Amino acid sequence: MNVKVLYFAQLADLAHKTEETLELEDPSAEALYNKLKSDYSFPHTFTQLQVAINHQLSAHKTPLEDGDQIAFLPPMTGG
Amino acid sequence: MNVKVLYFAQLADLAHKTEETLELEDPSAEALYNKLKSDYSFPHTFTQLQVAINHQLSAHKTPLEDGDQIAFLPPMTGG
Amino acid sequence: MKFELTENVIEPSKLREQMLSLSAGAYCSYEGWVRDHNKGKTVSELHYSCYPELAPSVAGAILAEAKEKFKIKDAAIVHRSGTLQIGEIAVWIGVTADHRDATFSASRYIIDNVKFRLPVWKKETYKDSKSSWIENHICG
Amino acid sequence: MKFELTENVIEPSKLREQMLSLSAGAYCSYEGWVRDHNKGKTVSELHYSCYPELAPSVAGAILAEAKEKFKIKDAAIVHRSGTLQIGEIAVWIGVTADHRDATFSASRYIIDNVKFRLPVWKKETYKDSKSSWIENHICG
Repeated sequence: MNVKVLYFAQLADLAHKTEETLELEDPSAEALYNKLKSDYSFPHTFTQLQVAINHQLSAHKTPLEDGDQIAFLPPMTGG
Repeated sequence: MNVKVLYFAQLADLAHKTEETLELEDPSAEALYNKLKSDYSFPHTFTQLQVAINHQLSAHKTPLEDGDQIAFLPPMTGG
Repeated sequence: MKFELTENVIEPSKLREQMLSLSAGAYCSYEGWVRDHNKGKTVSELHYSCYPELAPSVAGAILAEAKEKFKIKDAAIVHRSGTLQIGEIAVWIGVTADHRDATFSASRYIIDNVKFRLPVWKKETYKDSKSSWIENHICG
Repeated sequence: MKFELTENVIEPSKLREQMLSLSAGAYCSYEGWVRDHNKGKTVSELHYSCYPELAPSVAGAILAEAKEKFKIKDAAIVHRSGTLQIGEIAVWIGVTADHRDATFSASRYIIDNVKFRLPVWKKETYKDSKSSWIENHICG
Protein backbone atom coordinates (compact mmCIF):
# COMPACT_ATOMS: atom_id res chain seq x y z
CA MET A 1 0.00 0.00 0.00
CA ASN A 2 1.01 3.64 -0.48
CA VAL A 3 1.06 6.15 2.34
CA LYS A 4 1.86 9.86 2.13
CA VAL A 5 4.00 11.12 5.02
CA LEU A 6 3.81 14.81 5.98
CA TYR A 7 6.73 16.48 7.75
CA PHE A 8 6.59 19.59 9.91
CA ALA A 9 9.07 21.78 11.76
CA GLN A 10 12.26 20.00 12.79
CA LEU A 11 11.23 16.79 11.00
CA ALA A 12 10.83 18.66 7.70
CA ASP A 13 14.26 20.25 8.20
CA LEU A 14 15.89 16.87 8.89
CA ALA A 15 14.10 15.05 6.06
CA HIS A 16 14.75 17.97 3.69
CA LYS A 17 11.17 17.67 2.45
CA THR A 18 7.65 18.44 3.61
CA GLU A 19 6.07 15.25 2.27
CA GLU A 20 6.78 12.02 0.43
CA THR A 21 4.83 8.95 -0.63
CA LEU A 22 6.15 5.61 0.56
CA GLU A 23 5.22 2.05 -0.30
CA LEU A 24 4.67 0.00 2.85
CA GLU A 25 3.87 -3.57 3.71
CA ASP A 26 3.56 -3.16 7.48
CA PRO A 27 0.48 -1.09 8.55
CA SER A 28 2.13 -0.11 11.84
CA ALA A 29 2.73 3.64 12.29
CA GLU A 30 5.42 2.82 14.81
CA ALA A 31 7.35 0.65 12.36
CA LEU A 32 7.10 3.39 9.73
CA TYR A 33 8.31 6.04 12.16
CA ASN A 34 11.23 3.97 13.35
CA LYS A 35 12.39 3.50 9.76
CA LEU A 36 12.11 7.27 9.13
CA LYS A 37 13.83 8.04 12.43
CA SER A 38 16.74 5.87 11.33
CA ASP A 39 16.83 7.30 7.77
CA TYR A 40 16.60 10.96 8.77
CA SER A 41 18.02 10.95 12.30
CA PHE A 42 14.81 12.21 13.87
CA PRO A 43 15.50 12.92 17.56
CA HIS A 44 12.15 11.87 19.05
CA THR A 45 11.03 8.45 20.11
CA PHE A 46 7.67 7.33 18.70
CA THR A 47 5.85 7.88 21.99
CA GLN A 48 7.10 11.46 22.22
CA LEU A 49 5.11 12.28 19.10
CA GLN A 50 1.46 12.60 18.30
CA VAL A 51 0.13 10.89 15.20
CA ALA A 52 -2.30 12.45 12.72
CA ILE A 53 -3.90 10.29 10.06
CA ASN A 54 -5.80 12.05 7.29
CA HIS A 55 -5.54 15.32 9.23
CA GLN A 56 -7.05 13.93 12.42
CA LEU A 57 -5.25 13.14 15.64
CA SER A 58 -5.20 9.34 15.91
CA ALA A 59 -4.19 6.66 18.35
CA HIS A 60 -0.60 5.50 17.98
CA LYS A 61 -1.79 1.95 17.25
CA THR A 62 -4.20 2.85 14.45
CA PRO A 63 -3.25 0.61 11.47
CA LEU A 64 -2.42 2.46 8.27
CA GLU A 65 -4.48 1.94 5.15
CA ASP A 66 -3.71 2.44 1.50
CA GLY A 67 -3.92 6.11 0.54
CA ASP A 68 -3.61 7.42 4.11
CA GLN A 69 -1.77 10.62 4.87
CA ILE A 70 0.19 10.39 8.08
CA ALA A 71 2.06 13.02 10.08
CA PHE A 72 4.28 12.55 13.13
CA LEU A 73 3.95 15.64 15.31
CA PRO A 74 6.71 16.78 17.67
CA PRO A 75 5.59 18.49 20.91
CA MET A 76 3.80 21.68 19.90
CA THR A 77 5.37 25.02 20.70
CA GLY A 78 2.89 27.63 19.49
CA GLY A 79 1.76 30.75 21.27
CA MET B 1 -13.46 74.67 64.21
CA ASN B 2 -14.58 74.49 60.59
CA VAL B 3 -14.61 71.31 58.56
CA LYS B 4 -15.51 70.88 54.91
CA VAL B 5 -17.57 67.76 54.21
CA LEU B 6 -17.47 66.24 50.71
CA TYR B 7 -20.37 64.11 49.46
CA PHE B 8 -20.24 61.48 46.73
CA ALA B 9 -22.72 59.25 44.97
CA GLN B 10 -25.80 58.39 47.02
CA LEU B 11 -24.74 60.69 49.85
CA ALA B 12 -24.54 63.67 47.47
CA ASP B 13 -28.01 62.80 46.13
CA LEU B 14 -29.48 62.59 49.65
CA ALA B 15 -27.74 65.73 50.92
CA HIS B 16 -28.62 67.60 47.70
CA LYS B 17 -25.08 68.99 47.65
CA THR B 18 -21.55 67.86 46.93
CA GLU B 19 -19.92 69.75 49.78
CA GLU B 20 -20.59 72.02 52.70
CA THR B 21 -18.59 73.63 55.49
CA LEU B 22 -19.74 72.95 59.03
CA GLU B 23 -18.75 74.41 62.37
CA LEU B 24 -17.97 71.67 64.88
CA GLU B 25 -17.03 71.41 68.52
CA ASP B 26 -16.54 67.64 68.69
CA PRO B 27 -13.49 66.40 66.69
CA SER B 28 -15.03 62.90 66.30
CA ALA B 29 -15.73 61.85 62.71
CA GLU B 30 -18.29 59.38 64.01
CA ALA B 31 -20.25 62.09 65.84
CA LEU B 32 -20.20 64.23 62.70
CA TYR B 33 -21.39 61.36 60.53
CA ASN B 34 -24.20 60.43 62.88
CA LYS B 35 -25.49 64.00 62.81
CA LEU B 36 -25.37 64.02 59.00
CA LYS B 37 -26.99 60.58 58.82
CA SER B 38 -29.85 61.91 60.91
CA ASP B 39 -30.13 65.19 58.93
CA TYR B 40 -30.00 63.61 55.47
CA SER B 41 -31.25 60.05 56.09
CA PHE B 42 -28.03 58.44 54.96
CA PRO B 43 -28.59 54.68 54.89
CA HIS B 44 -25.14 53.51 56.01
CA THR B 45 -23.85 53.05 59.52
CA PHE B 46 -20.52 54.75 60.27
CA THR B 47 -18.57 51.48 60.17
CA GLN B 48 -19.92 50.63 56.72
CA LEU B 49 -18.11 53.66 55.33
CA GLN B 50 -14.50 54.53 54.74
CA VAL B 51 -13.25 57.90 55.88
CA ALA B 52 -11.00 60.18 53.86
CA ILE B 53 -9.44 63.21 55.51
CA ASN B 54 -7.74 65.74 53.26
CA HIS B 55 -8.01 63.29 50.34
CA GLN B 56 -6.31 60.42 52.16
CA LEU B 57 -7.94 57.30 53.51
CA SER B 58 -7.85 57.64 57.29
CA ALA B 59 -8.66 55.64 60.38
CA HIS B 60 -12.22 56.06 61.62
CA LYS B 61 -10.94 57.36 64.96
CA THR B 62 -8.70 60.10 63.55
CA PRO B 63 -9.70 63.36 65.31
CA LEU B 64 -10.73 66.19 63.00
CA GLU B 65 -8.81 69.43 62.95
CA ASP B 66 -9.76 72.92 61.90
CA GLY B 67 -9.72 73.28 58.12
CA ASP B 68 -9.90 69.55 57.41
CA GLN B 69 -11.80 68.20 54.43
CA ILE B 70 -13.62 65.01 55.27
CA ALA B 71 -15.47 62.54 53.06
CA PHE B 72 -17.54 59.53 54.08
CA LEU B 73 -17.24 56.91 51.36
CA PRO B 74 -19.93 54.28 50.71
CA PRO B 75 -18.73 50.86 49.51
CA MET B 76 -17.09 51.39 46.11
CA THR B 77 -18.74 50.05 43.01
CA GLY B 78 -16.43 50.92 40.15
CA GLY B 79 -15.33 48.72 37.28
CA MET C 1 2.59 52.47 35.40
CA LYS C 2 -0.29 54.74 34.64
CA PHE C 3 -3.69 55.66 36.03
CA GLU C 4 -6.28 57.88 34.47
CA LEU C 5 -9.82 58.84 35.37
CA THR C 6 -11.48 60.26 32.28
CA GLU C 7 -14.78 61.73 31.15
CA ASN C 8 -13.92 60.81 27.55
CA VAL C 9 -14.57 57.58 25.67
CA ILE C 10 -11.78 55.09 26.42
CA GLU C 11 -9.80 54.09 23.32
CA PRO C 12 -8.18 50.70 23.92
CA SER C 13 -6.06 50.71 20.77
CA LYS C 14 -4.31 53.91 21.87
CA LEU C 15 -3.81 52.59 25.38
CA ARG C 16 -2.46 49.31 24.03
CA GLU C 17 0.10 51.22 21.94
CA GLN C 18 1.48 52.79 25.09
CA MET C 19 2.17 49.31 26.48
CA LEU C 20 4.22 48.05 23.51
CA SER C 21 7.66 46.72 24.43
CA LEU C 22 10.16 44.66 22.44
CA SER C 23 11.26 42.88 25.58
CA ALA C 24 7.78 41.83 26.74
CA GLY C 25 6.41 38.46 25.59
CA ALA C 26 2.91 38.66 26.99
CA TYR C 27 0.15 41.26 27.09
CA CYS C 28 -3.21 40.88 28.80
CA SER C 29 -5.93 43.47 28.76
CA TYR C 30 -9.30 43.57 30.44
CA GLU C 31 -12.26 45.81 29.67
CA GLY C 32 -15.47 46.26 31.61
CA TRP C 33 -18.31 47.13 29.24
CA VAL C 34 -21.63 48.81 30.05
CA ARG C 35 -24.19 46.04 29.58
CA ASP C 36 -27.76 46.57 28.43
CA HIS C 37 -29.09 44.60 31.40
CA ASN C 38 -28.41 43.89 35.06
CA LYS C 39 -30.34 41.68 37.45
CA GLY C 40 -33.14 41.29 34.93
CA LYS C 41 -33.59 45.01 34.36
CA THR C 42 -32.99 46.80 31.06
CA VAL C 43 -30.27 49.39 31.60
CA SER C 44 -30.36 52.53 29.47
CA GLU C 45 -27.29 54.34 30.81
CA LEU C 46 -24.74 54.39 33.59
CA HIS C 47 -23.28 57.18 35.67
CA TYR C 48 -20.02 57.03 37.61
CA SER C 49 -19.52 59.41 40.52
CA CYS C 50 -15.91 59.56 41.59
CA TYR C 51 -13.53 61.18 44.03
CA PRO C 52 -10.79 62.49 41.75
CA GLU C 53 -8.50 63.77 44.53
CA LEU C 54 -8.36 60.33 46.19
CA ALA C 55 -8.45 57.99 43.18
CA PRO C 56 -4.83 58.42 42.00
CA SER C 57 -3.28 57.39 45.31
CA VAL C 58 -5.55 54.33 45.56
CA ALA C 59 -4.82 53.31 41.95
CA GLY C 60 -1.11 53.91 42.51
CA ALA C 61 -1.18 51.60 45.52
CA ILE C 62 -2.99 48.87 43.56
CA LEU C 63 -0.47 49.11 40.69
CA ALA C 64 2.49 49.04 43.07
CA GLU C 65 1.07 45.98 44.83
CA ALA C 66 0.61 44.21 41.48
CA LYS C 67 4.18 45.02 40.51
CA GLU C 68 5.46 43.68 43.82
CA LYS C 69 3.37 40.50 43.78
CA PHE C 70 3.78 39.50 40.13
CA LYS C 71 6.69 39.58 37.69
CA ILE C 72 5.28 42.21 35.37
CA LYS C 73 6.89 44.90 33.27
CA ASP C 74 4.13 47.46 33.16
CA ALA C 75 0.50 47.91 34.15
CA ALA C 76 -2.13 50.57 33.61
CA ILE C 77 -5.64 51.42 34.75
CA VAL C 78 -8.07 53.79 33.02
CA HIS C 79 -11.53 54.35 34.52
CA ARG C 80 -14.39 56.39 33.11
CA SER C 81 -16.33 58.96 35.05
CA GLY C 82 -19.57 60.75 34.19
CA THR C 83 -22.35 59.33 32.05
CA LEU C 84 -21.79 56.27 29.87
CA GLN C 85 -23.89 54.73 27.15
CA ILE C 86 -24.49 51.00 26.67
CA GLY C 87 -21.49 49.33 25.04
CA GLU C 88 -18.97 51.91 26.25
CA ILE C 89 -15.88 50.90 28.21
CA ALA C 90 -16.19 51.57 31.95
CA VAL C 91 -12.72 50.41 32.87
CA TRP C 92 -9.61 49.30 30.97
CA ILE C 93 -6.66 47.39 32.45
CA GLY C 94 -3.46 46.51 30.57
CA VAL C 95 -0.49 44.46 31.77
CA THR C 96 2.75 43.37 30.09
CA ALA C 97 5.27 40.79 31.30
CA ASP C 98 7.82 38.28 30.09
CA HIS C 99 5.37 35.44 30.51
CA ARG C 100 1.62 34.98 30.40
CA ASP C 101 1.15 33.79 33.94
CA ALA C 102 2.08 37.16 35.44
CA THR C 103 -0.10 39.11 33.00
CA PHE C 104 -3.20 37.11 33.90
CA SER C 105 -2.56 37.13 37.65
CA ALA C 106 -1.77 40.84 37.74
CA SER C 107 -4.72 41.84 35.52
CA ARG C 108 -7.03 39.88 37.75
CA TYR C 109 -5.53 41.34 40.91
CA ILE C 110 -5.83 44.86 39.55
CA ILE C 111 -9.44 44.66 38.37
CA ASP C 112 -10.57 42.93 41.58
CA ASN C 113 -8.99 45.67 43.66
CA VAL C 114 -10.18 48.49 41.40
CA LYS C 115 -13.75 47.30 41.92
CA PHE C 116 -13.50 47.28 45.69
CA ARG C 117 -11.03 50.07 46.42
CA LEU C 118 -11.11 52.75 43.72
CA PRO C 119 -13.39 55.59 44.95
CA VAL C 120 -15.91 55.30 42.14
CA TRP C 121 -19.64 54.65 42.45
CA LYS C 122 -21.99 53.34 39.81
CA LYS C 123 -25.56 54.49 39.26
CA GLU C 124 -27.70 52.63 36.76
CA THR C 125 -30.60 54.22 34.92
CA TYR C 126 -33.23 51.79 33.71
CA LYS C 127 -35.58 51.80 30.77
CA ASP C 128 -38.44 52.97 33.03
CA SER C 129 -36.27 56.06 33.85
CA LYS C 130 -35.77 55.00 37.44
CA SER C 131 -32.19 54.90 38.59
CA SER C 132 -30.30 53.45 41.49
CA TRP C 133 -26.86 53.43 43.04
CA ILE C 134 -25.48 49.92 42.91
CA GLU C 135 -25.35 48.62 46.47
CA ASN C 136 -23.28 45.53 46.25
CA HIS C 137 -20.94 44.37 43.60
CA ILE C 138 -22.28 42.17 40.90
CA CYS C 139 -18.88 41.13 39.60
CA GLY C 140 -18.79 42.01 35.94
CA MET D 1 -16.34 31.36 18.04
CA LYS D 2 -13.59 31.85 15.55
CA PHE D 3 -10.17 30.45 14.71
CA GLU D 4 -7.73 31.75 12.15
CA LEU D 5 -4.19 30.83 11.19
CA THR D 6 -2.72 33.72 9.25
CA GLU D 7 0.47 34.74 7.48
CA ASN D 8 -0.50 38.40 7.87
CA VAL D 9 0.18 40.77 10.74
CA ILE D 10 -2.48 40.33 13.44
CA GLU D 11 -4.55 43.47 14.03
CA PRO D 12 -6.01 43.34 17.54
CA SER D 13 -8.26 46.37 17.14
CA LYS D 14 -10.08 44.71 14.22
CA LEU D 15 -10.38 41.44 16.09
CA ARG D 16 -11.68 43.23 19.18
CA GLU D 17 -14.39 44.90 17.10
CA GLN D 18 -15.68 41.50 16.08
CA MET D 19 -16.18 40.64 19.75
CA LEU D 20 -18.31 43.70 20.64
CA SER D 21 -21.64 42.88 22.23
CA LEU D 22 -24.17 45.06 24.05
CA SER D 23 -25.06 42.20 26.36
CA ALA D 24 -21.49 41.36 27.43
CA GLY D 25 -20.06 43.06 30.50
CA ALA D 26 -16.50 41.79 30.37
CA TYR D 27 -13.84 41.37 27.70
CA CYS D 28 -10.40 39.87 28.22
CA SER D 29 -7.78 39.60 25.52
CA TYR D 30 -4.35 38.05 25.54
CA GLU D 31 -1.50 38.59 23.08
CA GLY D 32 1.76 36.72 22.78
CA TRP D 33 4.47 39.03 21.45
CA VAL D 34 7.75 38.09 19.78
CA ARG D 35 10.37 39.08 22.32
CA ASP D 36 13.88 40.27 21.47
CA HIS D 37 15.41 37.70 23.81
CA ASN D 38 14.91 34.17 25.11
CA LYS D 39 17.02 32.22 27.58
CA GLY D 40 19.72 34.86 27.47
CA LYS D 41 20.02 34.87 23.67
CA THR D 42 19.20 37.82 21.43
CA VAL D 43 16.41 36.78 19.08
CA SER D 44 16.30 38.40 15.64
CA GLU D 45 13.24 36.68 14.20
CA LEU D 46 10.80 33.84 14.69
CA HIS D 47 9.33 31.30 12.32
CA TYR D 48 6.16 29.29 12.91
CA SER D 49 5.69 26.04 11.03
CA CYS D 50 2.13 24.81 11.19
CA TYR D 51 -0.20 22.06 10.08
CA PRO D 52 -3.09 24.00 8.54
CA GLU D 53 -5.31 20.98 7.83
CA LEU D 54 -5.23 19.88 11.46
CA ALA D 55 -5.18 23.20 13.33
CA PRO D 56 -8.88 24.19 12.87
CA SER D 57 -10.23 21.01 14.46
CA VAL D 58 -7.84 21.33 17.42
CA ALA D 59 -8.69 25.02 17.89
CA GLY D 60 -12.40 24.24 17.55
CA ALA D 61 -12.12 21.64 20.29
CA ILE D 62 -10.30 24.07 22.61
CA LEU D 63 -12.93 26.77 22.04
CA ALA D 64 -15.78 24.31 22.59
CA GLU D 65 -14.18 23.11 25.84
CA ALA D 66 -13.79 26.71 27.05
CA LYS D 67 -17.44 27.41 26.26
CA GLU D 68 -18.53 24.31 28.13
CA LYS D 69 -16.32 24.92 31.19
CA PHE D 70 -16.85 28.67 31.63
CA LYS D 71 -19.87 30.95 31.30
CA ILE D 72 -18.64 32.89 28.28
CA LYS D 73 -20.45 34.47 25.37
CA ASP D 74 -17.78 34.29 22.70
CA ALA D 75 -14.14 33.37 22.26
CA ALA D 76 -11.65 33.58 19.42
CA ILE D 77 -8.11 32.46 18.61
CA VAL D 78 -5.84 33.87 15.90
CA HIS D 79 -2.34 32.44 15.44
CA ARG D 80 0.39 33.62 13.08
CA SER D 81 2.30 31.36 10.74
CA GLY D 82 5.43 32.05 8.71
CA THR D 83 8.17 34.49 9.65
CA LEU D 84 7.62 37.10 12.38
CA GLN D 85 9.66 40.11 13.39
CA ILE D 86 10.37 41.18 16.96
CA GLY D 87 7.38 42.94 18.48
CA GLU D 88 4.82 41.26 16.25
CA ILE D 89 1.86 39.36 17.67
CA ALA D 90 2.30 35.58 17.58
CA VAL D 91 -1.09 34.73 19.02
CA TRP D 92 -4.23 36.65 19.95
CA ILE D 93 -7.05 35.40 22.19
CA GLY D 94 -10.28 37.25 22.90
CA VAL D 95 -13.11 36.29 25.25
CA THR D 96 -16.39 37.99 26.20
CA ALA D 97 -18.75 37.10 29.05
CA ASP D 98 -21.26 38.60 31.44
CA HIS D 99 -18.68 38.72 34.22
CA ARG D 100 -14.94 39.05 34.49
CA ASP D 101 -14.26 35.75 36.19
CA ALA D 102 -15.27 33.71 33.14
CA THR D 103 -13.26 35.90 30.75
CA PHE D 104 -10.05 35.42 32.72
CA SER D 105 -10.54 31.70 33.31
CA ALA D 106 -11.45 31.01 29.69
CA SER D 107 -8.64 33.15 28.23
CA ARG D 108 -6.16 31.35 30.42
CA TYR D 109 -7.58 27.94 29.53
CA ILE D 110 -7.48 28.74 25.82
CA ILE D 111 -3.92 30.09 25.68
CA ASP D 112 -2.60 27.22 27.84
CA ASN D 113 -4.18 24.70 25.53
CA VAL D 114 -3.18 26.52 22.35
CA LYS D 115 0.42 26.32 23.45
CA PHE D 116 0.36 22.60 24.08
CA ARG D 117 -2.18 21.34 21.54
CA LEU D 118 -2.32 23.59 18.47
CA PRO D 119 -0.09 22.02 15.75
CA VAL D 120 2.31 24.94 15.49
CA TRP D 121 6.08 24.86 16.01
CA LYS D 122 8.35 27.77 16.81
CA LYS D 123 11.85 28.25 15.42
CA GLU D 124 13.95 31.08 16.78
CA THR D 125 16.71 32.75 14.81
CA TYR D 126 19.39 34.43 16.90
CA LYS D 127 21.59 37.43 16.35
CA ASP D 128 24.48 35.11 15.43
CA SER D 129 22.26 33.73 12.60
CA LYS D 130 21.93 30.33 14.19
CA SER D 131 18.43 29.08 14.63
CA SER D 132 16.72 26.37 16.61
CA TRP D 133 13.34 24.75 17.00
CA ILE D 134 12.09 25.36 20.51
CA GLU D 135 12.16 22.05 22.37
CA ASN D 136 10.15 22.68 25.46
CA HIS D 137 7.77 25.38 26.31
CA ILE D 138 9.09 28.41 28.05
CA CYS D 139 5.68 29.71 28.99
CA GLY D 140 5.42 33.19 27.55
